[in-house]
Amino acid sequence: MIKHSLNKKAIAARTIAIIVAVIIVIAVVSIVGYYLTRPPSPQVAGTIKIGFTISLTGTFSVEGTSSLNGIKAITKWINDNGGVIIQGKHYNITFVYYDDQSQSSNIVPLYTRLITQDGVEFLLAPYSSPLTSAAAPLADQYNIIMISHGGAADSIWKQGYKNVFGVLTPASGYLKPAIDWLSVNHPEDKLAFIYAGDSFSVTASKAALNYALQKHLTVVYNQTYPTSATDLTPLLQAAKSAGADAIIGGGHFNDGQLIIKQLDQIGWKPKFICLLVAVTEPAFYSSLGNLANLVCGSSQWESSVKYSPAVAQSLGIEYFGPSIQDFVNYYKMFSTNEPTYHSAEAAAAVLILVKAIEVANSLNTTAVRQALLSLHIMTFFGEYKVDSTGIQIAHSMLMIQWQNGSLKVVYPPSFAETNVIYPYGS
Amino acid sequence: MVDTLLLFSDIVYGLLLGCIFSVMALGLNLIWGVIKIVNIAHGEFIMLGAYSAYFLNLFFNINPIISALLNTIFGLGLGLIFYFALIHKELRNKETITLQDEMVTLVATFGLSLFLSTLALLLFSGNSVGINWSIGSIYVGFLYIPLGALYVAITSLFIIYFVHIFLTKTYLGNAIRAYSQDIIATQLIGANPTKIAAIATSIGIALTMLSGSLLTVWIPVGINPYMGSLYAPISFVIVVMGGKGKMWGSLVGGLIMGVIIDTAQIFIPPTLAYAIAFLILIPILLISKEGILK
Amino acid sequence: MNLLEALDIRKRFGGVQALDGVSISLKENEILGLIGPNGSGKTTLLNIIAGILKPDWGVIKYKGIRIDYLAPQQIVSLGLVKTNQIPKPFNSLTVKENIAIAVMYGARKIKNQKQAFDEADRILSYIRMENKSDVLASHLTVQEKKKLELARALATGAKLVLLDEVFAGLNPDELKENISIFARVRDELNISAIVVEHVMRAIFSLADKVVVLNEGKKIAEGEPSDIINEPKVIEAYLGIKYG
Amino acid sequence: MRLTVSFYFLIGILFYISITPFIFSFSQTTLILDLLIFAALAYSINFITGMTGYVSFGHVFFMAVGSYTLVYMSKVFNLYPLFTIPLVGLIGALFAFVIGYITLRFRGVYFALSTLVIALASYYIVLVIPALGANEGLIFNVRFEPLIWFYTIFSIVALEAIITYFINHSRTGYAIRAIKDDEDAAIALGINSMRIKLILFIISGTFGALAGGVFAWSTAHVYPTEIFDLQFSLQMLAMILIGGMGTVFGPFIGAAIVYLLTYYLITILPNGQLIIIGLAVILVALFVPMGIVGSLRNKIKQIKQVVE
Repeated sequence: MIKHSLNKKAIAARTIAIIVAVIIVIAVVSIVGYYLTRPPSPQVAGTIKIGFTISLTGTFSVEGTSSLNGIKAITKWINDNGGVIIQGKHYNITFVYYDDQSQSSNIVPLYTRLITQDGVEFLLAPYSSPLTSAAAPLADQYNIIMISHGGAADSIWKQGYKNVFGVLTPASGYLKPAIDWLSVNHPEDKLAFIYAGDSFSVTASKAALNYALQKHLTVVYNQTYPTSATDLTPLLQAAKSAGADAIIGGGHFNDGQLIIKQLDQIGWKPKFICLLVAVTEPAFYSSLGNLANLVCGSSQWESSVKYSPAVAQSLGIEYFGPSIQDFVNYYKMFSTNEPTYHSAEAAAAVLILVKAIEVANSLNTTAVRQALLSLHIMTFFGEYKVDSTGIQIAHSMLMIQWQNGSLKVVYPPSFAETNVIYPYGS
Repeated sequence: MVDTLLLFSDIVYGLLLGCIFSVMALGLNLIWGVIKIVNIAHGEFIMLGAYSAYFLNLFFNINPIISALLNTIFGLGLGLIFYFALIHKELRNKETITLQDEMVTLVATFGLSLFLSTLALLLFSGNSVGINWSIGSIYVGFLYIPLGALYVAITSLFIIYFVHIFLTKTYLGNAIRAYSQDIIATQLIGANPTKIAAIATSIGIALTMLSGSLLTVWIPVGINPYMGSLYAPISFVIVVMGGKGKMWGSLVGGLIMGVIIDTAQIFIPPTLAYAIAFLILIPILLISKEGILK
Repeated sequence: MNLLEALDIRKRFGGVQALDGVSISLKENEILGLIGPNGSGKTTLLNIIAGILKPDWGVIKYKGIRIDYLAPQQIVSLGLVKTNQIPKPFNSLTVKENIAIAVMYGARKIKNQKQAFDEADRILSYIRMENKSDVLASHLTVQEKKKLELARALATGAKLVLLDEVFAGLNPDELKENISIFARVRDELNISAIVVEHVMRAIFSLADKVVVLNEGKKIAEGEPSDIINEPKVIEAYLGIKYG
Repeated sequence: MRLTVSFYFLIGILFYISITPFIFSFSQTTLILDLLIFAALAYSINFITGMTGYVSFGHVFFMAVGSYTLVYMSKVFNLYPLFTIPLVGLIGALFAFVIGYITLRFRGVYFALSTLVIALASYYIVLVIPALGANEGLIFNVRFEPLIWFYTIFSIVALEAIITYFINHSRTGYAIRAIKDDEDAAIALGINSMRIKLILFIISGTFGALAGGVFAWSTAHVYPTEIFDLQFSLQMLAMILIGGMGTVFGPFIGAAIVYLLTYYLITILPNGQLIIIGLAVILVALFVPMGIVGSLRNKIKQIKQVVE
């Protein structure tokens, strides 16, 4: 009896020992495996390290993911085509990024980490104006060049930062094509401006409002809503009862959808709708379906736009980087979707940085800054030229419209594929 | 003239919205009024209800009103877990709840709110989603009323009435009301206080999740992990306004809140409308902690 | 001059007239017993005198000063303190610290901590609780908590103590001990008291004068031995417990 | 007042922190800077919530007040940010006085809810004030001076810790503990609880504003959705709960735990720290209500009793 129980105890002890041993072995193997299979340390000579945060979760996750894929695509293209040439040597581009969860409170800690611990040599700004505003001061504090690709608010370039450069048209120019089109084709339409309260949307909409007044259009309603708004019916009701024919404004992806859905709920079909940001996303059409048809938006870029070496030559400037088709092909390696303008502007930021490094022929911040200030070139994204504050002045904005499930460039006429269909709901 | 029409239509929308606010506050009120515990994670249960409605719609194409009923079942289960995991320890064998007990549960439910909203963020990502339930509108005189919102408002009123009948006409309802007055009295009428507290809590959570489902009709793309931080404070203000433990107070408070939020936006920027809706709590508390509705 | 004078005190809670024009007065070094059936307004009257509730009507003077509009902590500073029916010790502090706080605040406001703790020690020995000095108040028995409640009231240096059922729920031995402690303290410290009590033995062995309340009205006042034979009292107070 | 061992221990730790910029690398120093900002916030909420048990869900409000004051004064009057610090404290104190005067009348959950709605509402109000940059916030271009930031926030934390020590060991400290245990009983013993609470709330608001000011200074901007983020409030609360409410070392330990968790998880599992913190808060509230420092202190007391 005693022996039996001893035996039992011994078996139990042995079992435990085996289990413990297995756990230890698994742990050791996985740790060793982790270190062995880890990508080689990015500190290999002959690379240039670019750091940024991007929104892969949270409010800006749709735009952020498109941007990230754009960066991945262009980086691969650059490295496949000889990399960056400095003093005759070829350098590859590598990048370090973190998910900022669309929260501005994450920006400072993550960028500080990129700069002080990951040792990045150049920075890309995060997606969206508020996050870019939070990141921008660090560029000057640590004296590192930062290229903005998704922060369009004009205020970013009014702080006197030396090291922050934009590749995209600033917010104040976003809705200009829409106003231009209306003033030519439907000057009798009464306008309602309804837009999100973040700095980008406010700047874009206010600039458009002033421009509309300059063009002698009638504005009957003007109101902002909080970015977290979940019910816009009171504003839409008010705009409707003010007699508006056209709605201009919006903000980002979520509230753009909200406006269209709630317009339907209150049974109002304005004649013309032009919104910021949201409209260009394929998800805008897929989630709204027929309601999205004939909604206009503004875009920094579409793959159907024709920027090419020939066009560049006609303007007397240099063309740099892949053709639009090349970029789209590379983009498809990283995503099943078509590239959006967020993809293109993020990619353009890397491309412009590379060009500036090559022109400066150095990684030195001052030299690259000088190059960025003096460059005037065309890429697949369009023209690049900044003024002395670093704000973009040469790139042009497009107006686009959903027409039977496909996104068409409809304005300005020189780049348009087709004409605007008017009114909405027809 | 246009302005009166606008005001009138916003009042109508406000009342429709207010019906959902009422159900939303009802769950909080039941827990607060009966077991004297304020559930800081209230907003997160609304969020869970909304996500549950979203997924039920996505996978089984169930509309928000039907999913509200299913949510009630989930809510009863979650409510029991909630009670026994977080609340029971503080209430067990106690005849009265001291301020210290109240603070412990306040902090514990606050931890839960942080936990649930972050878990939702990691599981569902932070991107807002919504339910596409377009069943059109009806045109009444001069104003379109979305049918979805109308059905939801009617459902809400029916639920509030049902809860009222439950609390006043059934044995269990009477036991719950007895518990809210005096825990010892519950024992005198032969009921087990723990059972009563657990049932009341789980009904409260069920109502909360149900309201999350109904809310999705109003927020076509507003379902996200953070939504609780907007709707919880609104619910707190409603319960304080109507008086805790007064179920019909939630109805009146909810309707007032809906009308304030929607009509104030005619006169002031929407952001200030929300500021007013929140700050109204302070004068109410200065007047009376039992609410301003007699 | 009367130490305390409360004139025509009225208080209404919702639909209930808790106090309906009650007047009482108290001389220095006098003990007033306040009795009456449940809900007769005894505790309400104590709370109003201590400033915890505000009267709807009436004037209260302590040492000739009007106190009916003062906050409770100001009334304590003048030397009038009330004990709680259910003892409310500071549970996370020790017995000695509980008493020291009363010394440091209360009516005496002794700023020096060492002096305050010495005084607390003295009071502890007074109530014969020296051995419990460093025990957390939450670990005390009900009887000890009641003693602590009394000790804390005395430690404030008050000249008038309002005792709300400090003798209720004790067994005969404990009762005897508490009564003797209080009697001794009263003589040595020269303090006055209003004693609200169900336990008649306590009232009759301590009180110089008894006031009987019923339904918010004063129905009798006088020497304890006279009161017990008053027909009105017996009528209102059939549920009386003797001993 | 007799100084105890813990006081010399505190001074020792503070001295060590004060020389870290000379011991550690630059990037490590920036981490300690961030940690000190967390600690300053934890000490700040400790004065009211930790000491009196009045749970404030809206403490982020004071942080925002400080940030806006510092940036606004530096930008509009072109002052060197350090010189605006006294004003930042003053404005914080002023707001704390007004808000405390109203809300400290409410007990328990009512106080917690009123602080919450004030923080939420002020966010919505700031969004429509153009002078404060409305939705855009304020950006200002300041020099990069990590050492000055470090020593400013260090002085704030040191001051907070020392004030906490002296309050806890003073006569008022006993009154505060009495209020936390049973406010009515405290009042009945002649403690002017409203005055004590208000003073603590003002101290709390002042330091909250100072911490917010340095935060804005070191990040060179104040942006409304960031600075009014309720997550800050909740993390401050979590720090003192985990560390130990009302204690001298608790806020620092809590801040270090929350900060390190945040720091290590932000790149691996973003926001994962909040799940852990949420769970920790639940467990601490239910099972270790005194937090780490409080429980340790009790253990030491018990051990002492056994040994003696």
